[in-house]
Amino acid sequence: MGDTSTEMMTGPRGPKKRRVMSSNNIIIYGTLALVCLYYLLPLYVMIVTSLKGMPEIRLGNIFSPPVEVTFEPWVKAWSEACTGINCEGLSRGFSNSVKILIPSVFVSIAVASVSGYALVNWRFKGSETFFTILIFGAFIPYQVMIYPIVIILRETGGFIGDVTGTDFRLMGSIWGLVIVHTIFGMPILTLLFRNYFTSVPDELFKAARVDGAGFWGIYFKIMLPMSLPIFVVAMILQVTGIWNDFLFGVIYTKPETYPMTVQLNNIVNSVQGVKEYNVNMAATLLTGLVPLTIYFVSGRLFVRGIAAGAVKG
Amino acid sequence: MSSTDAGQLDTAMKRPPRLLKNLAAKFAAVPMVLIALVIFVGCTIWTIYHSFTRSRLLPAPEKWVGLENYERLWSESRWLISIENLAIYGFFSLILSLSIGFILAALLDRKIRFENTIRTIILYPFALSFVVTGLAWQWILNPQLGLQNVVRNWGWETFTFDPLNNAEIVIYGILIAGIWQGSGFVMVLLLAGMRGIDEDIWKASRVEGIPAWKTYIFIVMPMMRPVFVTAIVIIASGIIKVYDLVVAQTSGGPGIASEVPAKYVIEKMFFSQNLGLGFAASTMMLLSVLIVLIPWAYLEFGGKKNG
Amino acid sequence: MTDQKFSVSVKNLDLRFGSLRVLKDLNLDIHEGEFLVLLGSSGCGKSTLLNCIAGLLDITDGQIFIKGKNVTWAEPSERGIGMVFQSYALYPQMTVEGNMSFGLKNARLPKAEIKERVDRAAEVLQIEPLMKRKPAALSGGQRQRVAIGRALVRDVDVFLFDEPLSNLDAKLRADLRVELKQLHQRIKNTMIYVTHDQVEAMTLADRIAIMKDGLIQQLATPEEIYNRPSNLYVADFIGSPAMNLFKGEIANNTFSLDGLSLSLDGYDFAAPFTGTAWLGIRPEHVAIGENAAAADVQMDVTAEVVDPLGSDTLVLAHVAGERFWLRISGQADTKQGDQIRIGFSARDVSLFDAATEARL
Amino acid sequence: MKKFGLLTATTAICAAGAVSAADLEVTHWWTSGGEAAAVSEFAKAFNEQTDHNWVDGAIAGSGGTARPIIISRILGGDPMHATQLNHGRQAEELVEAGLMLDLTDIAEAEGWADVVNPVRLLDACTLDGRVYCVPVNIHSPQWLWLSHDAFEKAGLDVPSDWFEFVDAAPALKDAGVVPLAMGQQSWQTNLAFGAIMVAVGGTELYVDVLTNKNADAAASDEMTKVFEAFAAARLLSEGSNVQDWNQATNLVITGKAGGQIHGDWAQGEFQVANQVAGEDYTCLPGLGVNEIIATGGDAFYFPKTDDPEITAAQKELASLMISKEVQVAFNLKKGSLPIRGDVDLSAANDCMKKGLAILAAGNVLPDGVNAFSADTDGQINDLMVEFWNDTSISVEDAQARYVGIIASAD
Repeated sequence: MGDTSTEMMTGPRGPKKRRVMSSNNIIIYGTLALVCLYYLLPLYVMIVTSLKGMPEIRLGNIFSPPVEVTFEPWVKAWSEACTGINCEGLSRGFSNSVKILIPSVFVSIAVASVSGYALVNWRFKGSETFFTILIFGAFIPYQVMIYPIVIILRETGGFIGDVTGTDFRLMGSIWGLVIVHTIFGMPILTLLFRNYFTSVPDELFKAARVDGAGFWGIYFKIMLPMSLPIFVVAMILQVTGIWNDFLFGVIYTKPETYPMTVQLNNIVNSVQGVKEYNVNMAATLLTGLVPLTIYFVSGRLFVRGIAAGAVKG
Repeated sequence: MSSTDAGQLDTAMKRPPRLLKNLAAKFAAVPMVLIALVIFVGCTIWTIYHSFTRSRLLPAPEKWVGLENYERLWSESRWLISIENLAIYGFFSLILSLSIGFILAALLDRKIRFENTIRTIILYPFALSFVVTGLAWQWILNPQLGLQNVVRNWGWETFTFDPLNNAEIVIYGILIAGIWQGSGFVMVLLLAGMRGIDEDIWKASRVEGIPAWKTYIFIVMPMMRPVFVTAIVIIASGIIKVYDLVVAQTSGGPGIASEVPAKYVIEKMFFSQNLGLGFAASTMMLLSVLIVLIPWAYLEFGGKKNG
Repeated sequence: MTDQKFSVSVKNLDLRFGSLRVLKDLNLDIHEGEFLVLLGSSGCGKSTLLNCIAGLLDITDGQIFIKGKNVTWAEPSERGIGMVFQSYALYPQMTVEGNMSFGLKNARLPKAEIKERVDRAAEVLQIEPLMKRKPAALSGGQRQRVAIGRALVRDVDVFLFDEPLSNLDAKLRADLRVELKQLHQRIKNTMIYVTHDQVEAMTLADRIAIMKDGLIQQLATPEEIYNRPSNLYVADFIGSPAMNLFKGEIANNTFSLDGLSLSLDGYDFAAPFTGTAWLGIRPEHVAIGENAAAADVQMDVTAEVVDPLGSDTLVLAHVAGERFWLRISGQADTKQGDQIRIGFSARDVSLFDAATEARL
Repeated sequence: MKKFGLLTATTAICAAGAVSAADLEVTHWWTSGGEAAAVSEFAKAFNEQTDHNWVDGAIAGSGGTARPIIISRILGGDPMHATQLNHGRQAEELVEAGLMLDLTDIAEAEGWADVVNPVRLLDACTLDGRVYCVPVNIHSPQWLWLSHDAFEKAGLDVPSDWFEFVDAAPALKDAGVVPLAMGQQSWQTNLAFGAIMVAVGGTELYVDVLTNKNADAAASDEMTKVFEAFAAARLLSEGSNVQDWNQATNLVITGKAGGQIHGDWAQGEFQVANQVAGEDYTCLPGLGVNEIIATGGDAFYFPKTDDPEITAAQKELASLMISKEVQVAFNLKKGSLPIRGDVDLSAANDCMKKGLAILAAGNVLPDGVNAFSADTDGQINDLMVEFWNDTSISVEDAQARYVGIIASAD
């Protein structure tokens, strides 16, 4: 009896003490620190290298910070590096990339979201089959489709041109490129939107129908405002994908509308004597700036959007 | 005539044919149907057909040669090496992406500090193109300039780490970069899935005294099946298509040690100007995808049709 | 045509999902201003039927009339219905006002009229202070009021309720139930109400349709259903605790089971019957103590479990080897192990053919 | 698009022959230092001497990146107006499909057949008697480039042929110099193989195997010697971890490598680095063993358009490219030989003059590229790069596979 009462007096009382340096925490934060190192290393190397001069690169250690910081490589990558006979650097392609990016992102997301919505809420015979085919399409290497798509674009563009009596062509115009980005964005985006719309309660859709809203009414007034998180996810994925695209940008456009990645490829792949690693790294970072900024700024939304939508099979 | 009759007649006349019902919905699905049928099915058939022809620089549907391209394909050591590399890369990429992604997600799920920062750090490589990834890692793994050189300068003279220049392990060098780029997205997917799991599961496992790692592996993981499916689709589609990364890092070298099927296809089509052979190789790739995908698609979507 | 006097008529309705037949040749006529409850356990097809009436599901065969008009192929919004859902189904990004006026805007009503109707509904439901809020800022009860308001403003003849109170806690559910009843008494529209809760069904309904396996088992007033269940399923389904049932033989107008023998003189047979049958007696129809003296059969049972509910107390005992629930006054001081004198009469029991399970 | 339509209409009204400016889009993959300098000579001449405009469509990354783009654009009915392609069999199909502009009229008017030397280059542009491309330069792959610095470091004289080079290799290694620089791209290994074949196997064998596709010759003992020499050479390149040819060249320029087997276009890189032939580096055609060179080269094709304005401009560009001044300016920068024998190349350096002398003497080989399809070339490339990098493959195996490819070559 005496023991018990002593224990009652001296035993644990009040809030449990938390040890900041518990072995568990050391393991968790230790692991995460190592992981972060692995993920940051290449970025660090790229940044450090892009700020060094060539002699320093040749002698030095790639991990050491620059002894003499120079922004020359950045200037060169942006406005001086040559592609063939044009020596305007990446700047030449930047506005083209933006011009390609905006309609492509917009159209591809619009088509995929409407398709996902139709797949979930307006099923028709065989709709799941079409969806399965789309998913299958995610596995086809893009390059295999280049020629057939060229032919399809040529014929469709020509047909539209004939019908409308104009010079309209899809090949070599930005619209051909928009279509191509829409096609190749379809599988993953439709999967995302379909999964997201599945998680929207069916009753909401029914209520809207009773309220007299039709296909587009429900899409624009009910679904769209509810789906911001998943639109953010889709937007991030598409901005990244389309901005980084080289192949389609170069095949389905013309030199005057070549995106930035074409210049990047030219800078990185054409060696003027010695590989100018610093310029390459600066060019790479400059090209990656847009998607990187988007990730750093809206990364939180991205994760929230995925949590909201992509988790259901 | 009673109003009921009128009503009946009214609707009877308006009876919408099945095909015209929900016209807007059908109209909206046209792009999807077109893309699925014309592009993915149509182009696949086009590709398969041309794999039986002697198409060189241009598609030549009239030059039928039967299985010739396939015989040639399977006799080429480069194709066999490509397949082997894809199998190694695919296996490890899938396993490592999923397990690294899962472990990182579990660590971040432990309500740690700086979660946002760490998550951003792990995710940012996904924003970069493969060309960039390949280039950065090519450089870090370059024996004269990169890691090996640095470690040797520290005094460990015999340290050797040159995966990109050693034909035996070059594919693992590519794997390092591939994982670096892709595991962040997997981590985010899985983290999202983890957060979607009922908190009560955690309460239950705490009450029962199950260690956290066991809860993750035996309880949480099976509950996340749909997320894993999504993640696997995304990883696997990336694996099949791996091309840019190899080109940027090694161009298939040393020798032909790091060749992959997508690269084989592209180079046969555009370098060797042998479209037929390239199409045969891509048909083989499609076939292997189908073999994996069809049973899965059937299980995943086939059963839910009535839902 | 006889359809006209009915507010809603369902004729020979069939619904199949693939090979699965969910609704089977179903017929249902609902009177003007009637409050009809579709009651059944989950999976019986009650919500499905409601969705068919609403036009949210395409039917396989049959016809649906609303106000005498054939609406079988009409869009949901063209049918003159309002609908309230279990999960409220409020549009999350719209304010309460926006939610309530959405349907009217789709119908392109003049602004003034929309405002007038919304205000009126808000007044009726006492949600005026909430009009500018978003659904996320509302409690469950408030949300459901808004959902009802959204149906009200449509100014339609028929309201459809799909388990509207199931997501609410017990107290709110009881409150809102009363409000719904008052609402119906005030506006006198036809209401079709789906629920699995028999208390809701009994208290709200003018008539109840009990469904099972896509068929209506019985369509009658709550009293009728309670007192004269048309078959064994209904008898067992309605009442809590359920009716006590015994399987025995009927011969010479007497039901007998080992040790138990009841003369059926007071029972209102549809037709004379001899053979195996179920006898059912509700716990609350069992006479206790002194009252038992007047009953047709009497016996003593031992209280095995005593469940005091406050207002009354449930006692579990065994009769003829079967579990037997009886309801006694909450004031009675009965303990486990006590002997209780019970009795019941033929006029209080229900009898069902053991083969067809239909009421005798 | 609309602009072009309007232009056409205007032209039609203003009567034929009226000159108006057109933008000509020219695709090529000449993006390295010397190459870019050379191609800008074309652009400069075109912009200055005509009213038209050169729109540069450079795509780095050699033919593999550029070719799908070129073909897609042509197939898609939206072609560029001129494009680089290696002449010979690569473009055959495009010509056969009627997608390329027929240049026969200007070729005849300007007498290309008389000025192009060797005339075989024009033959490669000719199909069924019609001319479809403009050869712009002569490239010969069989050169050995040697760094004076490297041999100085090892205390050796600069070798005068391949065999001396092989003998000097151990000393170079001891001096910390990689004897032989070799880029990883497969065509570079194949090029080296061809060069060794000329040096070790001799002209006859080269022609027999590569031009006549004689599988027996490919299986002969002489060929085994070639393979053995090649197998020995692969040991000399250990430690040259570079991808691109000009990175390899750069190793020679900086004295980090003793030599490189590469085509005469390497010359452009030495020039950009301000190196002087004979002082800083030495070039040995035919690896110094067999002073003979193969004559391949680049050519420009002009995809057909239905716009007469463009067609006229295309022909102007074609005749400009083959004109004397432009040939000189271009080839001096490119480090290649001009395709006409009637130009003054006094400005040429040591190496170029060596090449010109061989050319004038008629010591030329047909180039393998002209005889094989790109497909066969690709197969040989694959074999060579695999053999070069995997020392576990024996000479016998490699030769057997080589014979198989030659036997089924097309």
